[in-house]
Amino acid sequence: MENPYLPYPVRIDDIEIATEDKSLKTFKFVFLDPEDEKKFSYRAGQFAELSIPGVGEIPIGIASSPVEKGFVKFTVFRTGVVTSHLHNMKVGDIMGIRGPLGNWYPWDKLENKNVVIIGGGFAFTTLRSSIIYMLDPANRKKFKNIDVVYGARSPGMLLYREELYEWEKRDDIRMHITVDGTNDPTWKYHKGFVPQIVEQNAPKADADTYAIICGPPIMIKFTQPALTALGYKEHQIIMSLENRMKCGIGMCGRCNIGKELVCKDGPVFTLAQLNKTPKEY
Amino acid sequence: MKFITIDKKNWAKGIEKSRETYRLFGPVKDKNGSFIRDLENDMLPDMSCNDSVLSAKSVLFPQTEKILFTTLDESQKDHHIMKRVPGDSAKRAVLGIRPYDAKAIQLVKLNFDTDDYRDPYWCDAYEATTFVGVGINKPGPFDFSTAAGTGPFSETGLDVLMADLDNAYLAKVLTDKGGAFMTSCGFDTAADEKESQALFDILRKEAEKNISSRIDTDKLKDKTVLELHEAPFWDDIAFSCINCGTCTFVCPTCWCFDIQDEAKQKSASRFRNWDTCMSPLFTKHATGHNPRDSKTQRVRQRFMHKLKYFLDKYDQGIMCVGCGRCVKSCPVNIDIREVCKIMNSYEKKE
Amino acid sequence: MGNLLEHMGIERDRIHFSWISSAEATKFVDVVKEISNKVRALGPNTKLVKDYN
Amino acid sequence: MDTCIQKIREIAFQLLDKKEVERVIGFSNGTIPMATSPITIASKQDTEKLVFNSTCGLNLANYIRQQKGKIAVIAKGCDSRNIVTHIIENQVKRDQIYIIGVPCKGMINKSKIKALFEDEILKFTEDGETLTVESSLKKEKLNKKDYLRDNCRLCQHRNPVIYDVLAGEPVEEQVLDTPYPDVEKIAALDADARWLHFQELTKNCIRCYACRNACPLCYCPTCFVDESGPQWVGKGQDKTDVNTFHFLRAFHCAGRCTDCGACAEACPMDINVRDFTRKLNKDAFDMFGWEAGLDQTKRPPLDAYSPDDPNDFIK
Repeated sequence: MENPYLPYPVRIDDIEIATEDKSLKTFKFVFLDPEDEKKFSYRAGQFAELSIPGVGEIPIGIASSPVEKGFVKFTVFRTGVVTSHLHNMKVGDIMGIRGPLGNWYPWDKLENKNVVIIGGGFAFTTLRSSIIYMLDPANRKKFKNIDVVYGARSPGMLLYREELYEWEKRDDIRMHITVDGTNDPTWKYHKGFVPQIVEQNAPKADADTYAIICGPPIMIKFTQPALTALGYKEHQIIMSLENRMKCGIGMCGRCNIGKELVCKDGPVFTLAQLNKTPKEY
Repeated sequence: MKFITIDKKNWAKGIEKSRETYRLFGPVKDKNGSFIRDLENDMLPDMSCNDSVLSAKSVLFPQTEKILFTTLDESQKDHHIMKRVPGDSAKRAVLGIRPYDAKAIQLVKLNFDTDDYRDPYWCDAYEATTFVGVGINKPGPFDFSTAAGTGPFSETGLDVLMADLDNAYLAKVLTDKGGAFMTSCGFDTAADEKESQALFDILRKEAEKNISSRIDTDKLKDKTVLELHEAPFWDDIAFSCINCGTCTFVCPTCWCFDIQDEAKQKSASRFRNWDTCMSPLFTKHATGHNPRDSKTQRVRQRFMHKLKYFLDKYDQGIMCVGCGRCVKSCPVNIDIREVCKIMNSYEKKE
Repeated sequence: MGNLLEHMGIERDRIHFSWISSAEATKFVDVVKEISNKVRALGPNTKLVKDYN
Repeated sequence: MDTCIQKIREIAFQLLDKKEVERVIGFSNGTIPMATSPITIASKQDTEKLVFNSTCGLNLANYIRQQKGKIAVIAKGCDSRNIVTHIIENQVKRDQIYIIGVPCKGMINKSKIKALFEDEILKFTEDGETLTVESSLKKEKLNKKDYLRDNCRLCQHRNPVIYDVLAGEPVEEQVLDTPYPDVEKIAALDADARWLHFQELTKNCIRCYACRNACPLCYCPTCFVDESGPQWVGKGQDKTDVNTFHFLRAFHCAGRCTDCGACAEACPMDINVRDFTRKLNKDAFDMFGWEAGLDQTKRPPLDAYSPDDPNDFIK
């Protein structure tokens, strides 16, 4: 078996500023060895450790989709030592990626179901991965209705804006884009916080509808009651958590919630599972 | 099953001989107690020592271990591509390891050697190591190993178990690895199997009789995680805690670690260091949010992990072998035996 | 600080404190020269240097 | 000190009974011989749990920060000096703390006693100046005076310097001609020998940070060793990193340390961390005539500028 601590070498192929305040950048990586890309076979919802030699590693959700070949993409918020260093790196620089890690959204279970995707702020990365995956011509027929509620502080803080507006034009996905507030008179989408938009626009739950949530703790906290009000049961609410991680493979011990390790048993849990664990996230 | 008698007069010579094949580790006396150390040159293990201050876990899991390295010099072809530090797969033997420390290594193995991932550093070291234990004839007052699923003459995780018979050691060879080590020492005086086993049984019973300290864990399984987690006693248990890492570092079953990078000039290395759930940094997010921000939460994590999460996850008992080191070393005398008693006997009031 | 390091066995001349205003360029040069000379005289430091392997 | 515990319990009982304080912080009996554990008590029935003897070597000033409401704390001489330091450094307000002062005749050096025995100690009792210690192999009667901790042996402030009530008669203060013999002994060595002394001292350090966490002075929200941006000190067992932690921590205590000995008491590896701090205490005394925690109105010398500073680098 291979060394799970050894990252695959990658080259930065492209860097894109993702938000107007420049606190987020999207990095496109290409594997130095094409064989490594095959080994790095992932599902939407998984994460990986971005590894900068001499600086450190950070766990980041994979923003590209399994149906996109030839590269992997990550959108990174500048906050700590490693992310700050990464933000200063240039196209062509060599670093490492370790993964894919963790579980994924339960795609088998979601087949032939309505899926409601709810995201806020920076946490839209694995949700982008999921939407691209579901909209892929080979996959779209596997799912019934797709609704997306995505909100950010302001229009310029929305991730993947071009794609959002493209999806908006399609008829096989219902987009509910929202911002907390904006002075832009031409803004034609929603204004308001995500929980409120969910309550007003998300479909009511039936046995065939599942909600996937990824966002800051405060958004998750207030979105849960909105979903419950719409009739979602705790097994129909699927959430992606983040905790401080180091190894990403369930060994270093810090990311646990009860006996579950967020890095290995998660990051995706149903509310039913989370309700049985201590809320240490 | 094979028993070998080793005259103590031949002990040193045999151990020296084994160095041709093995790198040796064992207890060495220092100013404040014994430590399991790399036995360099002609150092001999101190087999008579009381318990070592730290457990034997460091033989497989050093407090600081370099795992990967690379060069940052862009004129080099493979710059920024990390490589594994060449492993030391040479055979090694730990002499005089206590049976509960050997059992602890089996518990730690559940973490490092899983169906999904194999930690190559720990596992390679494990496979290269022969564990030569010595039974504890007179367990100390803090030893509650029998109640923690092991004991002074437990064979779990050992390749050889020796009994100290004043002038001689009686060695019970438990595995092929153990047999190979004995051969490399030239120890080959076979002892009568039936008599030897009878002697081991007597020693074990005598030793176990000496153990007066115990814990009860029978009711932990039936309680829910949340019931214990939300119980009201944690603030009182945690009050005196100063949140140092002593209990976790002296513990033979604590395996948590941190990964840190260091760079000097053009070379970069990745290390892993022991980490401790007692430190706020252990779980602090880069955003500043900390799921276990308070001392009480961290103390609760330690005991819940050892006495409940581990038990539920692996169904192999608690994550404690009853060595008593944390009881002895804790600067404020937080006693896992007391905490276990409180947890085990806790009944949620409706 | 200097006293403590000296107490630990680090040569006193390896540590220096000075109060130099941003306007005192010549003083800065003089102080740096003085320290460099002192440290050069001591030779390479072997204490508090990380083993890096 | 046997009698003072009755007094302590009475005071604590009254304070809780009259609701003058919400909690009392003191020591309770440990679960093993020679161990006591800090405890907080909110009900007057629990005051029976309080004990005070010569194994109470930790510093309770470490437990009084960020407590809600008014609390009472039991304070030896050194603890009281750290309370003073806390007041100066705005960590507590004087009127939030009810100080039950205990004149102290010194705490025992547990390692030194343990070293007398080959096996574990089973029983420890104390009667005035006599300690009775028993293992499975032997029983020793010891004179407490011979087994005091080094900092207690050299203590010149056994009586609390600040208190609301005293739980015993003041004890006679020691007057020492040479208050820093340990520092002088190291200073007499040549540079390489001093270096070796400190290398040997920290050799077994496991960086558990018990010394730092037992110290009432070490209350920084993020300690410099835990800071990651920038990272001042490596986190591994490299001896330079280990030493850097120790001498920088000591330096952060310069002019603030009361030599309470909690750091050395807490160390699971028996490292006399005081070898670092004592040098700074001596310097603070020699240069500024300063001993920490004696006066609520004066800031520590490294915290204040004085035109007659004895150091010559400001020139």
